[in-house]
This record gives sequence, C-alpha cells and structure tokens, in this order.
Amino acid sequence: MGAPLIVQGLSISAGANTLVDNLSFSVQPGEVLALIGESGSGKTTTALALMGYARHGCRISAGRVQIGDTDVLVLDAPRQRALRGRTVSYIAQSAAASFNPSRTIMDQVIEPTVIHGLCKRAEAEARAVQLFRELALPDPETIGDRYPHQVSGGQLQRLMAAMALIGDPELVILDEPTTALDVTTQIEVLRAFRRVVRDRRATAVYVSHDLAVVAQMADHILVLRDGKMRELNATGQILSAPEDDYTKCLLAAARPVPRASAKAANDDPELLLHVQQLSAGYGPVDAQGRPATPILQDIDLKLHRGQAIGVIGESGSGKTTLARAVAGLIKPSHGSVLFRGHELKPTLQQRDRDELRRIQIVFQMADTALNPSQTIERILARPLQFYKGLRGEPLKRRIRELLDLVKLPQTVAGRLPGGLSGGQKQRVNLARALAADPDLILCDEVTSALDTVVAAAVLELLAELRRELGVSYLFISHDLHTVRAVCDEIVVMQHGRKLAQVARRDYERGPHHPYYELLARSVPELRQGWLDDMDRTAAGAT
Amino acid sequence: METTTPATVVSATASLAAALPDRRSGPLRWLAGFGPSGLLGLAVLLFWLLAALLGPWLLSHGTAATGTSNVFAPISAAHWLGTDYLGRDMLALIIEGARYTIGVALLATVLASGTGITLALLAAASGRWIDAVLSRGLDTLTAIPSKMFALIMVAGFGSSVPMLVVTAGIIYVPGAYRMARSLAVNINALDYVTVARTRGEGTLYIMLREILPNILGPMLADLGLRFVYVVLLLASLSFLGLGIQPPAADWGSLVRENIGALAMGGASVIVPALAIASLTIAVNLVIDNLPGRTARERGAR
Amino acid sequence: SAHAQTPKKGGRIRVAGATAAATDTLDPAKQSNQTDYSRCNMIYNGLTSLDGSLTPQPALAESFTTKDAKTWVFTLRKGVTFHDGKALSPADVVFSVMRHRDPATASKAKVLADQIDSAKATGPNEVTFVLSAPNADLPVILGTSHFQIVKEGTTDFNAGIGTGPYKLKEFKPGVRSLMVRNDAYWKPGKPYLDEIEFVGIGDETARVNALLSGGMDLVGSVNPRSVERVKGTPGFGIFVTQSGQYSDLVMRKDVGPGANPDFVLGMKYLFDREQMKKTIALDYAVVGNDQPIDPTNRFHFAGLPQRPFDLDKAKFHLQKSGVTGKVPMVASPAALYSVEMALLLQQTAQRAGLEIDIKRMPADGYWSNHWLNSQVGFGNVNPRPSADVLLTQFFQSGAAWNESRWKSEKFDQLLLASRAETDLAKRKQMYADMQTMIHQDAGIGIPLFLASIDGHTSKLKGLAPIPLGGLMGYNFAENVWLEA
Amino acid sequence: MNHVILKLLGQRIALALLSLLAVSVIVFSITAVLPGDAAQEQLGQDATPEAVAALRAQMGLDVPAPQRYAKWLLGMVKGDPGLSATTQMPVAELVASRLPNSLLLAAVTALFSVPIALALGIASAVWRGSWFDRAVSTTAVGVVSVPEFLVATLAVLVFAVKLRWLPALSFVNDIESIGQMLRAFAMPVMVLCCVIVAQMMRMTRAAVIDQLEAPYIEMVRLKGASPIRMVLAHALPNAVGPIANAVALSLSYLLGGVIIVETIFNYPGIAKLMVDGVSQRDMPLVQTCAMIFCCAYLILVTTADICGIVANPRLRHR
Ligand SMILES: Nc1ncnc2c1ncn2[C@@H]1O[C@H](COP(=O)(O)OP(=O)(O)OP(=O)(O)O)[C@@H](O)[C@H]1O
Ligand SMILES: Nc1ncnc2c1ncn2[C@@H]1O[C@H](COP(=O)(O)OP(=O)(O)OP(=O)(O)O)[C@@H](O)[C@H]1O
Ligand SMILES: [Mg+2]
Ligand SMILES: [Mg+2]
Repeated sequence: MGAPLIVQGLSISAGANTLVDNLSFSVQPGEVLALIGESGSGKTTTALALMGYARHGCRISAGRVQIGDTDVLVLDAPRQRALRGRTVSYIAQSAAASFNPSRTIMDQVIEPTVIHGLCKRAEAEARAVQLFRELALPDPETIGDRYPHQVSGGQLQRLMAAMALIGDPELVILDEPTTALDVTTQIEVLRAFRRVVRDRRATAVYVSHDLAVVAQMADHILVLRDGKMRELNATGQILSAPEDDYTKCLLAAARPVPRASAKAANDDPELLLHVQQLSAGYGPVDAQGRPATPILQDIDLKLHRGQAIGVIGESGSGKTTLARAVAGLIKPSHGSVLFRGHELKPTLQQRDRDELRRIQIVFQMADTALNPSQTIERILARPLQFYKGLRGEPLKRRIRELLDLVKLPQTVAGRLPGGLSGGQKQRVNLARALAADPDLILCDEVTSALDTVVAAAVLELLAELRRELGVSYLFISHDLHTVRAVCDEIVVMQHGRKLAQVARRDYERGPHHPYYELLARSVPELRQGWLDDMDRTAAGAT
Repeated sequence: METTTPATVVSATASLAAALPDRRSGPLRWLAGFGPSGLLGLAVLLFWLLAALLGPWLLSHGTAATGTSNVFAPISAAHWLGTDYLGRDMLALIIEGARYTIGVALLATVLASGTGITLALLAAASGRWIDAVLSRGLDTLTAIPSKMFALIMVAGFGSSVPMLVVTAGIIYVPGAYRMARSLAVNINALDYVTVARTRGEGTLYIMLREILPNILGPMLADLGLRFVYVVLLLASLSFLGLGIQPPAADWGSLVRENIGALAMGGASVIVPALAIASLTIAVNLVIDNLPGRTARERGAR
Repeated sequence: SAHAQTPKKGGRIRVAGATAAATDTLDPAKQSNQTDYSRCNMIYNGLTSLDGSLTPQPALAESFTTKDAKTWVFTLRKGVTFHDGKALSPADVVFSVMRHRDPATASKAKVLADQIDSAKATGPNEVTFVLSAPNADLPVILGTSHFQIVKEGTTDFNAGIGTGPYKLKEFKPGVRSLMVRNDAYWKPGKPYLDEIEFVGIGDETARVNALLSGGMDLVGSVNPRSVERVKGTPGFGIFVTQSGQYSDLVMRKDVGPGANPDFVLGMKYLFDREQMKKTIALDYAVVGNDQPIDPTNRFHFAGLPQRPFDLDKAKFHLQKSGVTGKVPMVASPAALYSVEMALLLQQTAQRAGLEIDIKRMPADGYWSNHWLNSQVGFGNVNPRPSADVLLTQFFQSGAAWNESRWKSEKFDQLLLASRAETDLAKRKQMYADMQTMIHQDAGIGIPLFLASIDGHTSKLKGLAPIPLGGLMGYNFAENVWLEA
Repeated sequence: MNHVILKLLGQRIALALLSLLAVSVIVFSITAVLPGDAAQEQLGQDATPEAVAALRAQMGLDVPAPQRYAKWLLGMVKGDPGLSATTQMPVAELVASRLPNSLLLAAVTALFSVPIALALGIASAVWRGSWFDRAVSTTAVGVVSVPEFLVATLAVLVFAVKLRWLPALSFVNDIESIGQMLRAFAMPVMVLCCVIVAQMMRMTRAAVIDQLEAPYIEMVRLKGASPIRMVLAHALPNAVGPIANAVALSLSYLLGGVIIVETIFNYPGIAKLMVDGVSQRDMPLVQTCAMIFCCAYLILVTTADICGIVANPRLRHR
C-alpha cells in the first residue's frame, strides 16, 4: 500500500551551482508521477533526493520531503538507512551497472530484507521467486543463482524491480528503467512494471525523457528543465494541450516528420554500394576462413547513389559490424563489397586513398569520436590536408564553409571538443565526414546519444545535406521511428542476418516479415492507453 | 536548441585531458587548482630545481677549495649546515648534490617514460604480435629485481653518470610501458582513432597525433611517481657503493658517507636525508594535487 | 696492562670480522681476508708464529736451524695431535708446505712456496727444507697463515681438522662459524674461552652497532670515525694495531706522466701528510715517507729525512715535467682510504696548478682490472711478515707486483744480498739503502701507514698488537679471556 | 571455473619458461661482459697470470662462455644448478642454506604488512578526504620518501644501541622460541613494512575507491546498507583483482629487493648471496638466484591473477 509523497521547495546544489531549484509537488498513494526532461535537467538528482540522498559533491540545500508521516530530510544516518530499501526503493537507470558483478542475483535481490531484517532468508527467497514469476522472468526458480552477466539487460531491469519491491515499499522510484533496452524488451518491462505498481498500489515516481513511454505509465507529468519545474499536469492534459513552450518543443520533437529524399532510389541507376553474401566476425579465423565468433552471415544489400538505407535491429544484431565490414575495419570471411562497380579490398591497408575518402564513417558517441586534445579546426583540417592537400587560405575557407554547412558558428573552430554540447559535437563529426567529399556516409547510431530535441535537429541536417550534396547514407539505428523518418529503404537485421528489406512506400503497407512487424508494433506511441491496447491485442491474439 | 553535455562525458573527457593545463584558462588559474598542499609541494620542488640550476653560481667557493680538518663540524656561521666526514662544507655539497640527484633522476625518468610511452604507443597502435612481444619482453625485465639489475649493470659497465641514467632508465621502462599501454589501448579503441584509421592514416600519425596527446596527462602523474622511485633507487645504489662516484656526490651518497654521524645527530647526515625526503614528498604532493585530479575523483560516478 | 692480570678460563664470545661471503674458506692456502685468517688461526697452527715484533717463535716446530740460510731443519714438537686424535707427523708438514707449489691448489702463497725446492721428513720429528737460494727469513714465511699445517692428504677442508686451540663445531660460509675449546691443545693453559662464535658483518656501521648494542664482544675493522662513539659508550673500548699497511699512489714509470721523474717528485711533494693523517685517518696512522718499511718494523730507517708538504717545490717540479691537462687518477674503496686521499690530493694539486680527474672504481674487479694497469692510481699493501717479503714482492725489478715498474739493478743486488745476510747490523744498513732508493726514485708515494682498529667490550682482556693486522694479527682467539 | 584457471596456468607456465630462459640469457650476457672473472676476483691482489690460469681451470672457466651457459642450462633442466664457481660447492646447497631464511623473512613481513596495508587502504578509501585519510597518506608518503637504509640505521640506533630492546643483528641461528624470533625479526620487518606498506596501501585505496564510485555501490547504499556492509560485502570482492596484483608486486620485492636490509641486519638471505655472487663473478650462483627471483615473481603474479579470476564470476564462469 502506498504512502503519499509531498515535496516542498526542494533545492539541490553542487558547490555554487543549483542543480534543482525550488521544486514542489505531491503524489497520492497508488498514483504515478512522471519526471520528464532532457538529459542533465536534474531528474535523477531529484529522484535521489526523495530518499534523502545526494551524490558526492551535491547537497540538498533546502526543502522538505515527506513520505507518509516521515520527514525524510531531517533523519539521521541510521534512520535514513532504515528508510531506504524499505519505505522507499529505487530502480536505477542502468540495471547492468547497478548490480554487483561478483555476487549472485538472489543475494542482491533479497539483500534489502537481510539489511532490514524483514524475514528469514528462505522466506525472502520464496518471495523473490514469486516476484520473478510476477515479472515474467524465465526460470524463476533458478535465475537467482546466476550472476548479473549471465542474464540479459531486460531481465536485469526486471530483477532490479524485484529487488526494489521485495521489501514492499510505500514509494517506488523508477529512474529511466527502460532506456538501455530494445523496444521489444522495453515493452515487456513496461508491462511488468505497470502491473506490479497497479497490483500493489504503490506510490511511484517515474523518471524518463521519453514522452511516449511516460504516456503509458504516469497519471501526472512534471516537466523539468535546468532543474526548474516547467509544467505539472495530468498526463492527458500535457499530451493534448501543453502550456509551456518547452513542453511543446518536446512534444514536437517526439513525432519525427518524414524527410523524403530529393530523388527516389530508381531515378539514378548508378549502383553505389553492393554488398554480396557478406559474412564476417571477430576473433582468429580457422582453416576454413571462418572467424571464431561469426556475426554477419550472407548479407546482401544494394545502395544507389543519393539513397539512404536504414539498418535496424536489436542490440547485438550486427549492425555496427556491417558498417565496420564495409569500412574495411574488419575483414569479411566470405562475400564481397562492390563500390561503384569495383570490388573493395577487404582491409583498410589495401584500399587506396581515394576509396577511403569516398566512404566515411560517423559514430554514435560524438564524444569518443572527436579527439579531445585537438581543436575543432584541426579536426576538420586533417581530412582536407590528408586527401586534398589543402593548406593556407583555401584550407581556412573550406573549414569555414564546412562549419556553415553544419550550421555551427565560426567561433567553435578554436575550441576543444570538451567545450561543445552533444549536438554540436555530432555536427562536427558530420562536418569531418563531409570534409572528405564522400559518396557514402556510414552513420552508426548518430542520434541515439542525443535527446529528442537535438536529435531531431541533427536528422534535419542530414536530410538537408543529402538533398543538397547528394551523398548517400547507410543509416544504422535501433529506433524505427528515426529510420523511417530518414530512409528510403529499411533493412531489418536479427542475429547477424538480414531478415527483410522494406521500401518507403511499403512502410505502412503489409504484410512484412513478422520481426519487422514486431519492431513496428513495439515502438511506443505518443498517446495514453497505447500499452493497454497492446495488451488487449496480445490477449486477443492468444 | 543545444543541451548541456551529460556529466559522465564531462568527467570522461576531463580524465583524458587531466593534468594538462586547460588551454583557455591562464596559468594562474591552473596554479590555483593545486590547493595549498599542492602549492607547498610545488614551491619545494621549484626551490630544489633552482638550487640545481643556479646553485654553483650562488656558491662563492667551490667544494674542492674547502676540505679542512674540521670533520663533522656542527652548524655554524662559517658552515651553515656543518661539514662532512672530510671537513667539506655541507651546504655546498647539498647544492651540488641537487644537480646529481635531480639531474640523474630526471634524465632517467624521462628516458624510462619516453621509451615506455614510445613502445606502448607502438604496441597499442600496431597490435597483435608486436604488442605481445613487447609486453612479454618487458614483463621479463620486471622479473629481475631492480637492485640486482643495477648491481650487475654497474659491475659490468662502471658507475658513470650516463650509465646510472641508462640503468635506472631501463629498470623503469616496463612500469612506464605498462601504464602507458593500458591507457593507449583504451584510447586506441575509441572511435576517433578508428576514424583516423578509416581515413588511411599511418601508424606513426595515430601514435603521435591521436593517442599521445591523450595519455600525456596521466603519464605526467606517473612520471612524477617514477621520479621518486629513481631518487630512492639512486640512494640505495649509493648505499651499496654503486651510485654517483666521488668527488661528485648525490644526496644518497652524502647520507651514506656521513652515516657515521647519525649517532651523534650530525647535520651532515640529516640534511641530505631531509633533502631527499623533501624532494620526494614535494613531488608526491604535486602529483596528488594536480588540478583536475580531485575534480575527476569527485565527478566520477 | 692486560698482561698483568691473570687470565680466567671459560666463557663465550661473539666476534665479527669485516667480510662475509660464500667464499669464506677453511683451506689455509686459499685464505684471503681478515675473517679467513682469524678463523684458520683458531683451528690451525703454523710451524712458527710471529710475535709483536714479527720475530718468528717456535710453534709446531720446537726449533729450527740453518747453516747457510739455504738448508733448514725444523724439529717438530712432540705429543701434538690433530682434533681427530691423529698425531702430528713430518708427512703432514711436508704435505702442508709443498701443496702450495701445485698450481691446482691455487694457493695464494705459491710465489713464496716456489723458493722451497724440497721438503723431506729427515727423522721421526724432523723436516728438512732446501731452498733454491738462501733466505734468512724462511721461519718468518712459514709463520704466516697460509703455511698452517693440515693433515696429510686433506682435500675437503670444511671439516676444519687442525692442531689449533679451537675445534670446529659449525661452519656456514658467509654466515657464521662456531668453535669450541680444544681441551687437548698443546699450549699449556690455553685457550681460555669455552666457545667462540665468529661472524662476518660487511657493513661497518652495522658492525659497530652490533658491538654497542651488546650483540658482539669483539669487532674488527672499525672506522676511525666510529672510535669516538665506541669510546664514549661505557663498557666498550678500542684496540689499535699500528702496522705496516699502507695505501700508495702509484705512478707508472713506463707509461703516462709518471715516466717523467719530475712529475713523480712533484706529486710526492703534494701530499699534505699531516692533514691526511688528521682528516682521513683521524690520527689512527703514522706519517709515511714514500718508502714501504713502517716504524714497527725492525728494519725501518728512521734516519731518512721526512719529505714535507711543499707546494712551491711541487709546483716547480710539476712545471718542469711539462705535464698539462687533466691527469686521470684511479682510486677505489678497494684500496683503503684511496678515494679520500685522492680527494685531498685533488685539492692541493689544484693549488699547485694541476688538474686531477679522479676516477673512482668499484671495489669489484679493482685488483684485476685497474691496479697495476692504471697509469696513475692507488694500490694498497697489507702488512707483510718481513721486509724481505715486502721488497721482493713489490719492488724487485722483475716482481709481478712492481706497481710503478721501477727498475734498478743496484736495488735487486742489494735485495739478494740482504736476504742471505745473517749479520743483523749489516742487514739493517742494506735495508736503509734500499729504503732511500725507493724514497727517491720509485714511482710510489706512501703518505701514511695505517692502523687497524678493533672495538671490544671492556670485559674482553688479553689483546696485544701484532703488526700483521687487526684482531692481534688475526690471532686473538688463543690469547683473549673474559673478565668475570 | 577450473578450466579457465587451468588454461591460464598452462599459458603462464609456458610463458614462465620462456621468461626464465630470457632472464637467464640476459643475466648471462650481462655478466659475461663483466670485467674480471671468478678466478681473478678470488685471487684479488694475488692474481698472477699462472695462479689465475690454474684457478680458472679448477673452476671450469677455461671453456668458452656459450658452452658454459649450455652446460648450466642443461643441468638446470635436469634440476641441478651445478657447482658454484668460487667455492666449488653445489649451488643447490648454497641456495638451500639461504632460501629458507629469505622465505621466512618474507613470510613474516607479509604477515604483518599485508593486513596493515589492506586495513589502512580500505579505511582511508571509506573515509576518503577525511583527516584520517590525509594523515595516513601523508605518513605513507613520508615513510617511503626516506631511503630505507636510513630508516634501518635509525631503527638500529634507537632500538638496539640506545634502548637495547632489540638485537642489532638478526641471527636466524639462535632462534629457539617465537619470542626470540619476534625480537630478531622486529627491526627488519619494521623496515621492510615501511618500504612496502605504503605502496600496497595506495593501490588498495585506489582500487576500493574505484569500486565505491561504481553505480552498484550507490544502489547498495540506496538499499539502506551500512557503510561496513557496503565495503566488505560489495566493494572489496570486486577490488580483489587489483589489490592482489599490488600485493604480489610488493611481495616480489621481499626476495630480491632486500639487499639493504640483509646487509644492515646481517641477515643471511638469498639477496646477499646473489650480491656476493655478482662481486665474485660466480655465474652459476648468480644465474640460479636470478632464476629464483624470477620464479618467485612469476608465481606471485600468477597467484594474483588467479585470485582475480576466482573473485570475478564473469571470468570464473566462462
Ligand atoms: N556529483 C555531482 N556533482 C556536481 N554536479 C552533478 C553531480 N551529479 C550530477 N551533476 C549535475 O547535475 C545535473 C543534473 O544531473 P542528473 O543526473 O540529475 O540529470 P538527469 O536529468 O538525470 O540526466 P540524464 O537524463 O542524463 O540521466 C547535471 O547538470 C549534472 O552535470
Ligand atoms: N571486437 C569484438 N569481438 C568479439 N565480438 C564482438 C566484437 N564486437 C562486437 N562483437 C559482438 O558482435 C555482435 C554484434 O555486434 P554489433 O556491434 O555489430 O551489434 P549492433 O547491432 O551494432 O548492436 P548495438 O545496437 O548494441 O550497437 C555482438 O554480439 C557483439 O557482442
Ligand atoms: Mg538520470
Ligand atoms: Mg552498434
């Protein structure tokens, strides 16, 4: 049974910075409040403060947090400990990182009962198994004996929920519990959470940046930006009639608009990239030339000039491996890659400079893709010098043009990547690829690390460049929405194989490969009740 | 439109660029980052460096000119730090010793770290068998106790200053290599290095331009620690009679030569010992308080 | 003095020598340092033994006679037994002496033994030696440690079977040896102690600390700088043996600057002997006069005028020699005090306008690689049992160890003559002439004769110097006792 | 789990053999260029050419170096390190008389230093930034910054000469009771602790802090666990790998690195044996000692790796 949560004037600071500023809200027993906002807006900080906890270097500087009758912030350390894990429990953003890798899952799941002396070990284990079952985990009897690395990410997330719920808490805090998961897994986990929260009638705070997800889970939504509350309202109200500008902006970005290519695939007959029966993998190769861990098998793919092909599939399905094989970073064990009619040599060292120039790769993490010790100017200059031998004024001019192209101010040229925001970095990343004048850009999850607003802007830029410069993309993503918005064709991958290829005009028309259908269905929609509908159709189907 | 960078990333980049002065803020701000104990260490370090560089200038009388029968004299106006077992002025010896101690240790450290980093970059950037051969080969070197190795080297090739530098250098190459390699391998796996590879850059460019600048910060801290080890190794060698050879004397040999005075609490043994301790402690203080390091510890989640 | 008291029997002492290594040996032929000598002196006896004036006294030989200094008859003492009960026989003596001539023995005394053409048992208790040339000093030579008497046919010396005052109980090379009293010792009343534990402690500071902390009763080779500490601690004392040991500056006369006599002379004037004595040896030395026979020796020539420290003369000779530039000078801790001497010499030389470049070499390998090979460098000569041995080994023109390669026919003739001369006064004059020649012409500068210093507890009595070296010329064991 | 460790062991043994071979070649070739040989060293000033030649023949030094090396290696493979060049005693015997002493000293030192280092390291990690942490790390820096021979000499002066509490030298022969052993070992162990504790402590602190900053610790904290539980049950098991490595590296110092302590306390250990071996150019002895140090190092490092694997289920269950 839940307890009411009342927060008044909560402020949290780190040194001179205020991370969370004067936040007030309340949640009734059995209700779910969503905290929503972009990355770094203070969601996690707020959530942790509800347990009286501030990260190292942060301080709860003012305010009141009351759970039931307890004033959390005035408790001394032992009483705080008694509160945590029992009255309030927490489900962290990344389950994989939140489990101790060296202890069994069961040990960790029942630990709250051990710490708080709630019941005997055997009893606790029985309860845990019961919870595993409720959360639809496989092998509920034995899964507890495994170690964290022996279960999948989605399962871990659910196991963490079990850990949070085993002490029958009055308040559950869920901090982005599904961001690390595939859409297909996400839906499972969301279902499980909702069921448990509803059945137990616990009070819950759900932290997320994904409006569509929140729409399924929350009764009320609180929109945060820079630690300040922008809007607090019932879910339906926010979705249908947002008041705050920022909320509107978020909503707009959550519905990507299709950005069609200038030319359809068939307008230009030139076949740019032709992947034939490609197989590749990692590790040492055996006598038959098969690698120790084969990943890709028999991939066929055709990409015409000016076309954008999306590659989609769950995590680990081999999307990145495909890009790496095309780029020459790993040697295919079988098959070939034809580029402009010529066969590409399997490894980088064998390819000539012009071939390398024509295929550029852009990585997901803009931070790791830019050398932190080189200025933006140097980063952009290198391909220009390397491929074109530019120097002096022409080089400077070209750099300026590139910055204009990706809509960055000239002033960033002198800065280090550390001084840029995520979206800016991703633009630099793109500009570097463009500097080579490529025919084909391999985009590996270029928007996954960005929040929706920024991601939308980058996608817009990609489409624009394609229209204006005629470059082709191999666009890798796990997000069907994004892929649909940008690409002319979609390749669906699973377990290293290509399952299906769907052209844009067929996106809405079926029937497709069942896996594609599943993916399409699993992407949450930005409306309340979508998950219920899904449940209903699932129930109807069986 | 733009958002702030996630904290994790900030700390990740901070750790990469750690210890290097932020190019945009002035040296003064960088200095302030040291904190009081770091500044103290920096001051002591600077003092000894100046002593080593300018000492012979400041001294009106060379050590050779003295040598009196006034053995183990206590601190006095004529001999500010007393005299040694041959009646030489301790102050002059200490200042001269600074050149040897700091000079040899610095050269050896730079040699060790330089070689270690170069090999590590090579190993990380070119991979497989070069990496394996280098790693195993240098591991083997670690298996020989350092003092034994020094002993054999000095017995074999004499105990000149270049020899000591080379010996200490060789001894500390594996440590520097291992540290640099683990950093470089991590960097090597980062996307920007991959990007450079797909651009068709050569190994040398990748080593020097992409990897090296990003391991320099942590390696600088490592260099400081290694410096301390070399100072202590030199002192041990002096104890075994294998260190700097007279009339030149590093601090270790000053302690060793005058250790007879220890029972009488003579300044001639205490002062060089204090000099060694102050130098090594100062280096440690500086390393521990390198700007960015504490911030990194705090910011890391 | 110590002799005035009556020795007491019983007790156990711990003694520390200055070296400890796996090469520690009980083979008399291989003894090479203080600890070897001390240990062997506990276990073995020689035919003769050397007293405080290095005069040979009867030991295992009751008496020795010669007519021409070429054929010598030694009569053995009766009733002497080895530790295992076997009686001493002439065969043992013949074996013990003649084994040094066999190269396979790798004896350190081979050169000395080579002059013995034959040794024969000429009676139940008599051995006759025939030399290749007359030598009046044979009893002295046979009194040195290497010629100690072992059982005939011994090949493994680790059992330590001798006729000496103590029996071996335990021998761990480089660690320690344990000796217990030989109750059947042939010297009446001796030895006094029940047991001696003998160890080597390489580090001087550690050695002195061991003494002062009560862990040791007697330690050898104390640095002059530690003397004050030992004296200043109640219950401890020092024991000084002034001997003929010296460290010398060697200037080779065949190559390098030393080929110029003026350079050599100039350098000899550069020694500030008084200061060296004071600062380096802290007065535990006597000033030398560039000749090797020290004042404790009966042949020392006191009439030779002392060469002073004279910067002007030094400058004059050095300039005359025309030697310019930096003169390399090799020194090493292997040659006692040579580094310090070189440092002081460097200072005085600078005042005389000469630059000296000191090359300090590690003790390892110094004797084989640098000594005798360097043009200007230091050597170190341990006390020798006789002036003849010393001059023969180090100054005869053809001697292997003629450090400065000084060659003088006149000297060689004098040396031969003095060896056969049995008239002491004549002999003395010959030695004086030889000392003068060395003082003037040889490429050797001898600034000091060094003393050996030992530290001991005040309870240890019976110590009296024998100028062969410290620890009573290594023969303390049978002479000391513990006061109650 | 066993096959992971077995595989690692197999790999390590193969590598160890290679390393040993490499070390022996390195040591042999450096020592081969050392000036002088065993014969000359032993004769010292008495080294006349004939005497040296005779002794060389006796010591078996008259054969060319590679042949000597091959002979030694062959013997070593059979488990017989041959005869010492200078003493003509079996090297095995020489080593056997010293190795137990060294191992004993190392063991006693480890017995004290490891728990102290771990306790201090963990404590200062838990209270990082506190005055305790600062005091401990400042002291540690101070202690390692003083050359060990000075620490040792000071200790002797104070505890043996002035106070007469402890013997100045550590004779292993006289030890008959535990009390005597403690007295004899007190100072060497103290000095060695000064040398190695700081290093181990620093690494422990860093490793534990590393774990304490991991997200799973935040989770443990949010479950309401006490700080003790957090450290002992959660952080520590994950820090075992790096800590074991640091401990192994420090302990490997205790065999070959203790020359100074052995010299000052006149302790008959194997490091001094090797130093003597070098100065007397006793190649078989030097080689064998080097092999022992190398083996000890490899064993320690491998043990540390195995500890790391056992403590890490991700590696254990593969
Ligand atoms: N320990 C800390 N010290 C100082 N500042 C911190 C600390 N932890 C987080 N911050 C800052 O607080 C702000 C809010 O962080 P928080 O983790 O609450 O964001 P979030 O909304 O959860 O973001 P995300 O979606 O990335 O999880 C960020 O700007 C971050 O840089
Ligand atoms: N260097 C490597 N060595 C061995 N296996 C690897 C390596 N890199 C990736 N793999 C494995 O190959 C498989 C496919 O990886 P890949 O990176 O191509 O997946 P992905 O589809 O890009 O997934 P994600 O969406 O998580 O990025 C995964 O199972 C992964 O564990
Ligand atoms: Mg968060
Ligand atoms: Mg991927």
